[in-house]
Amino acid sequence: MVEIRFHGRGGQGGVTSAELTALAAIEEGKYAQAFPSFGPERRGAPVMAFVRVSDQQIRTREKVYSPNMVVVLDPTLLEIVDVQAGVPDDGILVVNTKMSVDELRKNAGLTRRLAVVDASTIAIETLRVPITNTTMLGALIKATGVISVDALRGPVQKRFGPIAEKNLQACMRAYEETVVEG
Amino acid sequence: MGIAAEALKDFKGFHPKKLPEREPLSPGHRACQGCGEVLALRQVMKALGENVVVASATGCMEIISSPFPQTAWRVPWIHVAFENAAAVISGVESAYRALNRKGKINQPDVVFLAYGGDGGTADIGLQSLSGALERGHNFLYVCLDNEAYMNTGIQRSSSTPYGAMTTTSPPGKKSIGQRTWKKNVAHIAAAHGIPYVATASPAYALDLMNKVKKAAAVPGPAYIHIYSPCPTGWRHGTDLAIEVARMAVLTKVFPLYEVIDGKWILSRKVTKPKPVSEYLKLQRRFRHLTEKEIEAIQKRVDEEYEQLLAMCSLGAEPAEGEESS
Amino acid sequence: MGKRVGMEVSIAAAEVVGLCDVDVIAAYPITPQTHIVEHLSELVADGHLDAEFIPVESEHSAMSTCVGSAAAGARTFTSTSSQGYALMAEICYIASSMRLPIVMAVANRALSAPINIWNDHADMMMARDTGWIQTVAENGQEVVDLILHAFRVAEDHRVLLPVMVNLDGFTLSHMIEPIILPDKEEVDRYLPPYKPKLRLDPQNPMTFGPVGMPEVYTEAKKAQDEAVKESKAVIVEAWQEFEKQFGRSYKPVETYKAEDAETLLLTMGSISETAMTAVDKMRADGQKVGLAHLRLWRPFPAEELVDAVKGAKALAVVDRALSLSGGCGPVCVEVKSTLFDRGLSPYVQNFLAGLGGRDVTVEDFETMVAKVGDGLAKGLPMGYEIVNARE
Amino acid sequence: MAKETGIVSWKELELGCTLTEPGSAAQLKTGDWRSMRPVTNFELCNKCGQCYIFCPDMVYSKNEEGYYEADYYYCKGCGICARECPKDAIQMVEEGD
Repeated sequence: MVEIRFHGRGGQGGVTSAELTALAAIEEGKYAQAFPSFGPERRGAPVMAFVRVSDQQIRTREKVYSPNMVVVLDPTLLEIVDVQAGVPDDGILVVNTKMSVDELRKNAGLTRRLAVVDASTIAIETLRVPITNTTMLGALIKATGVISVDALRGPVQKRFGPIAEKNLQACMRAYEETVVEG
Repeated sequence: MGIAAEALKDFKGFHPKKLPEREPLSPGHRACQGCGEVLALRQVMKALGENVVVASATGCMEIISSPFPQTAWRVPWIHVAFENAAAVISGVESAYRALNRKGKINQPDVVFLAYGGDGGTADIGLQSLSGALERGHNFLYVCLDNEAYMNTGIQRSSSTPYGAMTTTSPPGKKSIGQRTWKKNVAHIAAAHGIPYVATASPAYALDLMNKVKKAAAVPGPAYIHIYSPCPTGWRHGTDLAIEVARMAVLTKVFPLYEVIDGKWILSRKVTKPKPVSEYLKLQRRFRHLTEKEIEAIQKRVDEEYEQLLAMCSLGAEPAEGEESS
Repeated sequence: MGKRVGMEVSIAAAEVVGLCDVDVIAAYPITPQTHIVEHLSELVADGHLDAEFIPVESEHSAMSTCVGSAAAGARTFTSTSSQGYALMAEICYIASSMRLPIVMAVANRALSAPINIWNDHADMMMARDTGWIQTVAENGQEVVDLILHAFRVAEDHRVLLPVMVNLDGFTLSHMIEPIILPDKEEVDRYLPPYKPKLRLDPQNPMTFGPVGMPEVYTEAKKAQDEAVKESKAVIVEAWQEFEKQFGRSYKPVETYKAEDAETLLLTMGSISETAMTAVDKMRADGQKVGLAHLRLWRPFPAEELVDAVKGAKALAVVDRALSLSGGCGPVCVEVKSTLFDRGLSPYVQNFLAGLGGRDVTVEDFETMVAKVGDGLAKGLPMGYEIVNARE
Repeated sequence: MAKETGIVSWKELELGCTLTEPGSAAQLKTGDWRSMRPVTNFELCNKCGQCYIFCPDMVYSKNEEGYYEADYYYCKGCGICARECPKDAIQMVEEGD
């Protein structure tokens, strides 16, 4: 079983990222859970969302304490949130940033394996809004392979309707541009 | 033309000599001797007939009509609790709407009545009533106002008139009895913009029955506030309910009017009103009042009646030359 | 056969209600129940569900409206949580006493104060003595299955009682997970059309809710108590039918690795799944630990409970609501009473856990089992503790 | 008699204590509450029906000649009819007289 934690700001689509990931995994025949961090936070506040994916039925309702994968949707969160909290040594952080892996490691003091992509630029160029949820799913897929782009297609279609194609484009472009540490 | 006016354009009232014989509320009920409330309810039910479902709030009319194993109801009737008759009838009406639409029943003409006393209407049930009026259910709500919690032993409500003695507004060295003015629920109902609101009195039985018939004919919510003398709680003779109810109208204490599609219409204009003291002196609940307090009540009654007249005149065409430029 | 899809559990709950040909829904929004009624209002707005959706002005009116609707012979649904339940509680007693087959989903949430929107079982415990049948879901699939089951049980003429389907707020209600929604034909096969036994009908007038004086109140309550007790057979029968048709099995008390267990955890609701993981872990360490979990809370399945726990030396009973200063939490009261009546006296410790959304972890269950083992070995007095309350 | 008195076994209760016989309260003899009885002098009566429409206990009904007759089985003796009769045709007299 893998556990994923998404960091975003309220209204940026972190919860949607988590939901789409779980829906894609279920589409692939796997078991999955997605849930938000059930808080009173409103638009703009740092929020988290969680996903579990497994080949077997998932029999736990614990919170996610030690995510194998962390996705950071907003680079400004790095200064205010410990995005690495609980992540085991072999875990990976997938970060929306204009920095390279080396710069990010140095500037943000991160010690786990990293994957970086300038998702904000991709989102603005492709979707005309700085909402990086589907874009960052491309990065997550590239970095971890936890789900496939094909499985994501259906849930994205259902969620975004007329703008689904653009979201998938952003996702694909992020997949191409994400740099994953070896 | 508003929806109420449209529904009432061919309205025919009851003929005073040919009132329906039906008594959907049967004799054998256990109301007090000379109860003005059960009389009002009897008149309501005579007007409505048998194709009706009734929801009752807790109160005298519930207790006296339904102690197991006998019921005074010849029509389907439900009592659930004190504060929710309007919500209960919302459910009944909605169920009928859904079941008729879905072809599960074929009973499109059933009338829905909810009633409560002043406590169940003006106090604890006001929220539920407001919700049901606002949602636009097709029902009639009748408040049988006997101006205190009679069922529990004559405690004051927000509908108890100024100065009245009740068991929780006793007159004493530091109190004249009820210290607040009566809440006007008919006005509150009218403020919901529902198609039909009226006040009625069992002393004017034909007027009452015609208003009930109109309320049932109007689509959407209707509200009738009925003045319901209580010889036990008001401390008057068991033969005086009608006399007191009539005097309430003749002294302008309880004016009769309708609000049809938001248009206020006086049912009967009191041109030579009797002094309020004539009304008060019939009831021992007011006997402790001094001249000064009676004057204050008279003043208030006059003011409220003037306000009502002003509201009724609003519906009239503006006189020539009064139009502002 | 329904298709396996990922969806939020609340949406799935609303979808299955929609499949059940409900006639009237009356509801008031309260977190974390909101998504259920939002989606139902969408189904009605879009014409997918032919029902009256009544957006009432309070939970008290929600249940009052449901009572009116059910008494008029309509299939009726509502949903609430926590404070909302508290407000409607008065009418819940009446719904059950009037024998009205209303179905209500409760997204379980803690009661104020302090105000807390998160999950525990305070609301369903407040409903304990109302005479409602109460079933408890542990995952999203069970929410769907139990709602369908609830309509069938409630409307069975041998039962005619309201049914509350409990699902943990957020932990289940806001979870996206795989769900198999039945298709309409399957639902229709399992759930016959509602035929009310008594109904508010001018063609056959009856008086609902008369005054019950001392001469009859006792008999009325006796009849109601018998009805609630008797409902268990129909509940079980409806689950057996469900298994035949859908292949998923439900029992009043379910067990996990309990056959030879010396220590049993006893849970209710979604933490049961976490408890299974804890049992697996402890079994891997060679401990003889198992789990009994309650699927049915009312009527209380006493015989089934005894069958499930009679071989165990020690029980760790987890409650998710308090009975302040009582001997233990409400589930444990029932467990102890049931065992005492039958001369059984295992070592029982009660753990008040997961209050107001506090997580209950695998490690917590391991600690409980260790404490019970320790208490049994040392002969420590039985009692309760509020788990993880910081000193 | 069990049905009239309500002294029944719990097994005999209708679902939710629902009462299925409409208007069964009409069996109750509320006339027992009365200490005064209304007596109508039909010679004074103008058949206006005030006694009928103002009676809280549904006591009066029209006979073949159009006069309103009291059913003492229900009459509680409140006296409204006597007070409201415009012709003073109704007198309240003590029971037993």
